[in-house]
Amino acid sequence: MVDTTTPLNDGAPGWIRRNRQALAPALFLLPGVLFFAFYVIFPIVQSFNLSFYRWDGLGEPVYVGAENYIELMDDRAFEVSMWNNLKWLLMYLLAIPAGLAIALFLNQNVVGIRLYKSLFFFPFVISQVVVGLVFSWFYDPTFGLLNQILGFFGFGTVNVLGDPNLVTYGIIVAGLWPQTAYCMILYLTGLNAVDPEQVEAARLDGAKGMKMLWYVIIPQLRPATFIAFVVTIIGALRSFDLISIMTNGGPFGSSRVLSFYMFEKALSEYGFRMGYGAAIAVVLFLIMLSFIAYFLWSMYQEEKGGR
Amino acid sequence: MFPRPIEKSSPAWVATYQALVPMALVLWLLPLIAVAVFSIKPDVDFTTGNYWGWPSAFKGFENYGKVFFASDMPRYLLNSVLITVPTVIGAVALSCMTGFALGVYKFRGNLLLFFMFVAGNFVPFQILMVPVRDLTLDMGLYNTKLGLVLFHVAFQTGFCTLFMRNFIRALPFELIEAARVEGVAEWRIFWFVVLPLMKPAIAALSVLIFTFIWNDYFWAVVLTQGAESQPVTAGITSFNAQYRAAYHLMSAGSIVAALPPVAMFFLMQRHFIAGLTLGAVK
Amino acid sequence: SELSGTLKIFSDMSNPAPRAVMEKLASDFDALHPDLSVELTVIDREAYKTQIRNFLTANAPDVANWYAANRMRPYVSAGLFEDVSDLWAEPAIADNLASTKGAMTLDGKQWGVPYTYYQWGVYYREDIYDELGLEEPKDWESFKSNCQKILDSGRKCFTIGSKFLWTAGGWFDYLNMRTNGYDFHMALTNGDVEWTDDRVKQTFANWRELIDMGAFIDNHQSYSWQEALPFMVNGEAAAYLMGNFAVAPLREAGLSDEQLDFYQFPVINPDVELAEDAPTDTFHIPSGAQNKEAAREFLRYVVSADVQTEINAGPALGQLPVNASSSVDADEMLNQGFEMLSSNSPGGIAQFFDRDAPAEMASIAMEGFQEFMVFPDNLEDVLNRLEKARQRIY
Amino acid sequence: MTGVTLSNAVKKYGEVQTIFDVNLDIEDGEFCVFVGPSGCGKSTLLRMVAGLEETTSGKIHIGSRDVTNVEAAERGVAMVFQSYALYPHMSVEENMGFGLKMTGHPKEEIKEKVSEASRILQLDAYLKRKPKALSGGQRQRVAIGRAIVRGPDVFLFDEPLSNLDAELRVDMRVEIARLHKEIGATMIYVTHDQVEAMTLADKIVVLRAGRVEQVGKPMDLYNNPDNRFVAGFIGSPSMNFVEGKVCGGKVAVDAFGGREITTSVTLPPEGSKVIVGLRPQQITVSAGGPATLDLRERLGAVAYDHLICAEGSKIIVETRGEDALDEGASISLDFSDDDAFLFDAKTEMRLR
Amino acid sequence: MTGVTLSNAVKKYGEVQTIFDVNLDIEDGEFCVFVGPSGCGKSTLLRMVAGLEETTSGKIHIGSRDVTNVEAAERGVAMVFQSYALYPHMSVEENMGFGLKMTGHPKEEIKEKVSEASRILQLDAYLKRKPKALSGGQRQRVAIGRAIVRGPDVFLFDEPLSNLDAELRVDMRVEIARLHKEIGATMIYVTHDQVEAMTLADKIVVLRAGRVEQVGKPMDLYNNPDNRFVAGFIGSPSMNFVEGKVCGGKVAVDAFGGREITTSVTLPPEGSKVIVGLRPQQITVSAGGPATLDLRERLGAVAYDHLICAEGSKIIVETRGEDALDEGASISLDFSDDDAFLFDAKTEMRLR
Ligand SMILES: Nc1ncnc2c1ncn2[C@@H]1O[C@H](COP(=O)(O)OP(=O)(O)OP(=O)(O)O)[C@@H](O)[C@H]1O
Ligand SMILES: Nc1ncnc2c1ncn2[C@@H]1O[C@H](COP(=O)(O)OP(=O)(O)OP(=O)(O)O)[C@@H](O)[C@H]1O
Ligand SMILES: [Mg+2]
Ligand SMILES: [Mg+2]
Repeated sequence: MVDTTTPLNDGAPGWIRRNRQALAPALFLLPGVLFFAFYVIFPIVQSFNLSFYRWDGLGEPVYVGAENYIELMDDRAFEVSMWNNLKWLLMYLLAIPAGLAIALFLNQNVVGIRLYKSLFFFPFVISQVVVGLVFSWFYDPTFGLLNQILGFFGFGTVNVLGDPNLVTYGIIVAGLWPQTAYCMILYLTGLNAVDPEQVEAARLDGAKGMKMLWYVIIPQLRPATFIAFVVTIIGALRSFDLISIMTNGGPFGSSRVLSFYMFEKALSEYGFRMGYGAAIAVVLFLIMLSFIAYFLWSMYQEEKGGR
Repeated sequence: MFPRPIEKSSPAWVATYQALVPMALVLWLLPLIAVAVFSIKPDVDFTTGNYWGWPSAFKGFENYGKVFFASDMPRYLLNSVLITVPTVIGAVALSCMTGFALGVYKFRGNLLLFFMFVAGNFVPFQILMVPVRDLTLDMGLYNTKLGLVLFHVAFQTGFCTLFMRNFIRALPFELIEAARVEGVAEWRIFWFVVLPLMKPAIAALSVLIFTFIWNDYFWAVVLTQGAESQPVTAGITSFNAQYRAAYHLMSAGSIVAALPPVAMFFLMQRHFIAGLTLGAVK
Repeated sequence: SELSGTLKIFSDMSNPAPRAVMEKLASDFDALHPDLSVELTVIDREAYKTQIRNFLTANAPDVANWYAANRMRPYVSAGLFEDVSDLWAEPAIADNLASTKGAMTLDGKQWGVPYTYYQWGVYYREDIYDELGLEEPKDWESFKSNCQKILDSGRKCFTIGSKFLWTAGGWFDYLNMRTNGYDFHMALTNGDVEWTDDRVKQTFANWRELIDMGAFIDNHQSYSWQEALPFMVNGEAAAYLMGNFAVAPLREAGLSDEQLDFYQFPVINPDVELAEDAPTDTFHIPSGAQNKEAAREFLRYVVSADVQTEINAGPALGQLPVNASSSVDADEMLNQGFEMLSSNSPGGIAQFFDRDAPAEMASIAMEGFQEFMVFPDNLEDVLNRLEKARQRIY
Repeated sequence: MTGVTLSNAVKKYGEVQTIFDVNLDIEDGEFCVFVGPSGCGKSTLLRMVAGLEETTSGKIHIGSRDVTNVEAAERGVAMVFQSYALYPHMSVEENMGFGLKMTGHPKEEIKEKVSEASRILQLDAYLKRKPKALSGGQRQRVAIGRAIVRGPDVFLFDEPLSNLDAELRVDMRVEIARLHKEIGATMIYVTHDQVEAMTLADKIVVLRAGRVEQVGKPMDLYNNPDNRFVAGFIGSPSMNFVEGKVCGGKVAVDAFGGREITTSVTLPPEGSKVIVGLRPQQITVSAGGPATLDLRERLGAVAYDHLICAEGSKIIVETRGEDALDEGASISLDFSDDDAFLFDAKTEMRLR
Repeated sequence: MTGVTLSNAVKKYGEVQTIFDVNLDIEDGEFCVFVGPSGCGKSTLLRMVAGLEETTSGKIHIGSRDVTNVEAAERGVAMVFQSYALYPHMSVEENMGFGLKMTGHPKEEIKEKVSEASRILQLDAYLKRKPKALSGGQRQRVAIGRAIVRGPDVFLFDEPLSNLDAELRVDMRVEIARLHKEIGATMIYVTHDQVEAMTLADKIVVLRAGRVEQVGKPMDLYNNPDNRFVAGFIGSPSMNFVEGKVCGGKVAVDAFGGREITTSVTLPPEGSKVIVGLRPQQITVSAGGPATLDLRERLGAVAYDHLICAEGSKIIVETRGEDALDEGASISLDFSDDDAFLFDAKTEMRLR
């Protein structure tokens, strides 16, 4: 559509006139693309580059080849972070069924249900900093509600955030709270779009309850599930705030994930190994890339059919 | 339509449901309610170990007073507003344009550009941390609200473009063709035809971006420092560092920090859901 | 000439009491110089540690807080701190601050001035000791036997909050300096000794005795040092190995002077001389400062005898003045501390683990300490890790 | 016996009543069509039979079973929806077999029944496709197949053809008629298209605003409508209505230049207004006269002449063959008195 | 002169060619209808005239102006879309005036033109409403109004009535015909409904698979189709086709029991196959014979008899009046030889 036949008379205004359709998108895109390229694309390239240097952020960077990556290979903290990221990825997905469950629960028409839906969405609106704070109180080994409840039932106390085996799960649960709310709202909007005639048809077909859900509703919620999946994966890989607030990576580094570890390495009090941090970021990016590729691929499949 | 509409069930079940929903809500929001209660407790409740019980006295005014008048909280809040509002405006404006261009025009590389935005948006933003920090430093925008705003605008443009472009795609293309046949210039089509139709998407995005930016902590820590430019998320952590173990004050501070996005969400709730339906869960 | 313009100060004195001191300092200085306006930015102490790098390179204030010794090396090497040897040449400073000059010296030059330092030691609940009939311990055995009695009474011996790691560094420092001495501490932090060295292991073995007794409160890895205070306030723990800055919040939380007392960390290995941790907090002039003249004047002001007396007084910082002509507040703790540092620390005075060791080593090591405190059985693994890091870092 | 009987069926949405006391007997094997203008309650009534809407009061029987409070799935009915309501994520085969699968039939049996239905509907070539890859007509057939497979006692159709284009609609109409012949089950069919109603029905139920206006065989309704509404609704193009006045035992029609209609029906009192209905096919036109030929729509074999009468009323006349009357020509029209339908002007009831 | 001329117009989407060398002359003031089955390229062709699709090769003239590479905005055409494409956020008035406003016309003038258009279309009462608050027919009228207001040389309609229900469609059809009479502008109208094509067109263009099959006046196409496709497409119900064989200068038709058709057209060689076309109206049936009456669809005045001939071919016959033939009865059919259309079996071209 862009390349039209060459015009005969080459007057400038005429040219603009004739190519308005081609120029218009360029002009509309220009500011956005420039901004994005400058602040996102270019830095990604830079990060890749930086991961081959040793640099403390103050002096001159020194090229060290793949040294950073080699060091990553037997960095125990890195390994722990990777495993934790994996835990995040898997556990965080629980937000999807949980969100669906709540959405189904709330998908009714009773007085005030709109308000309820909004209130259920609340955790998502609140800063993770606050969420982290709240949950660290909840987990507090001495006065935390969790232990009070456990105590009430006669169990001993658990120090969720102090136990290297539990800490990651503890933080993930805190993260699941807002994420579930997010998935819930996605599913609520998805449920709005469910074709009522199909539900009725299925009802006539004798599908009920779980069968209806599984065979008819969930397939129709595919778009919502897809978005929920994407945002959840991204959320899981980006997890930073909660860890920073709740444990600061501890105890002794057992709740670190890659994103936190790279922050620690690159910018925190005892860090400033920019190149090493960049190398961690690159690894994280490569992991994410597989999801991005999947996402783009499925989008491409859809687009092929479109206009 | 699913599950079966409750009004078709027996009245007893309807009543049960109506009772169940608020109960579930209380359970769901328990952590928040706890914070709210914390924030009006007197400090003696914490020294005497009355963490989860009924407040022994109402000290809401004192606690919130302290947050507002004896700390940098108001300043942080103002910073947050000054960071969030321009970001929302900037990101939404940019993405309306990019979304329009990508959604309406056919040209070579359209999908490629679009995918660039999408991919960039899903990038773990930590990978940007070091270079962006350096960029910001080099431009002399370190520790300025502007530096934060510029970056947020750029980064959020990815997500917003995805959202806007899909939304515009879902609009009937005939509207644009009709306008073209009527002799309307492209930018006028954008302004008079497409923009008004994007209102729900703009509203939804604004709320979403507002919450994202308001709650951003990572970049606040990376790109700013100190009360003169840090937003409230960073503010609350330093506030908390100051009042560590003063749970009532921390709670009050948290509530204050959480309030604006909550208010924003409530104000725009109707549009938010509508826009989300169209944009994200097409 | 009269000072003019603005003086930008970045400070990490974010706890309530120090914050008040800093604010007063700024406003007093401001009042002193009518044409000069002082702008103070107080940043959260933990956050400050990461942010200093950014503002030193980008957005330098005229005066900034930091710490002495190795902790300032990266900025000195990068040329981010102004050489203030000229100030140290002035008699007012040269004479009165001689004792801290070493801590401020790197590569033969001075890079800032101290404004306070404080002793570390064991702060304890005198009333509990009295109740159990305990004495301040002088040696390792009585230290442990006291502890046992405390434990028997249903309390913990020590509170600690190791979430931010450095508190564990304090314990290590003391155990290590009492086991192996000050020179060993310096060698270790300078990377000259292997972490798998038997002497290091001995330190940990001593530490382990306490851990195995259950001397420390549970779940300390979840608390910051402030969050660990209530255990002592509530009498659930009897003592706290901490810097003197802990006194203010303890008092504020309701402990009276009768309830609170201090003793020097006892002897473990009689063959080594006593040495103490006494971290020095400092002011520096970033090399990118705009108003260096005013900054220098501020530094002079801060270390002047009267100001030192005032800001280190009990109700203010409650710490030790660096100026020899200042007077130490009549406070019981301060006096004891001053006494200890000036007369009972023949081995030497260390800054602190994380100030003497390079940052990266400090972070890995302190993380290891924390792990050891929770899982003493992991010691082998921890030490191997530290050794590997040592080989890489130095 | 699997007829359907509605007795005093009433439907209210909250305060709003949309179905008023409907009594209806549909025989076993009968093809019953509900017609009526949009919003008259056709779908609602059908959905009440299906069990998708609650019946506010009254009773519904299928066969001899009272199903008023029985769940949709258990009524033994199958329904074909206007939008087809095919499950987009299932293949044609799975779509058709879904009902049986849900009720726990063995795979073998499902396969058999599906292939039987697909044979009847000529869907064999498409069994593996998803609905998206089918044309409108094929989708419609799958929807019907889904109903057939379950072997229900009663088939319900809600405007099943309205999403198809004109040509396909004709084909599918014939197909449904054949299907009914072949299966012989009771069918209830909702449409607002009177051609469908006429061609398919054994029995037509004309609804208006939630009330039954008339029930009968198609040609009975055509030839013998009870009231103006039914007369106007059945027949295409629709009946022309003009005003008349009782005048000396006859009906005088102004629109036709005062022409008087002789009739044997019981007329209202002298001077009362009546409505005269005339089907477009039953009027003949000739050149010269008080009416004007406004527009002629030629469809090949027939043409529709839009006339404007002297006093302004509009009349449509169906003409055959190639008349040479030009648009704008003056015209007179004629009809046989026996063909005129007379209705009371107030009640709109047929005068008999 | 504002007719539209297409010369060798070609459209390719990438490799796929959808319009093949179309040559077409539409006179000033003519009402030209593009018909053809779905996907044949009607919309594409129309959009090429509108400038919404690029013309891959060939030329398009509007009046004497070559507009092939002129933007849609500058072609002086107005288009009415199937979906109406009304701006949902503007009132009826604003919708209609939008084009003028954007091209900088003074307010006064816009107002005048809008009120003129709204008068013609009887939209005065709705000027302040948003499209959402209008019925389908009203929306359609607004869409037309929007086109009228700009006073374009050429009106383009893309299936403007297909979203309306049958009844409204008839009304709007008449309205568009009136409008054309009143305005007199050139109009190009796309539909796949042959009734619309027949009733509205001055000139019908029958398209198949991107090629023009025949161009002509409606009744010319009906009476004199060039090929089997056109014959089958024009006329409702469609023409019946059966196979015949040339046999001694006549055409023998098996389906009709070997009946021979005498014809004056040039027949292909003896023994060749031909296709015989017969319109449903031109066949008569009587009891007894080789065919069976499979199904009778009664529409009131007419009925469609679906017959199955001896050798299996299906024939539809339109009957009038109330014949007493039952479904399933044996039947014989008859027609006049002159009414039979003959086509070559291979090329499907009309034999003349
Ligand atoms: N859920 C509802 N609540 C209130 N009124 C309703 C509801 N559903 C339908 N109605 C009303 O009931 C009446 C009958 O609706 P119904 O759908 O049965 O009409 P219909 O004859 O099928 O029309 P159509 O030909 O347009 O499908 C309408 O006036 C409609 O407004
Ligand atoms: N963007 C496109 N890319 C490729 N092929 C296309 C595109 N648009 C249309 N076509 C093809 O061009 C042909 C003609 O399409 P067009 O829309 O003109 O048909 P139509 O006659 O208007 O059909 P309908 O009656 O269904 O509207 C179709 O086969 C269609 O698949
Ligand atoms: Mg209906
Ligand atoms: Mg089309």
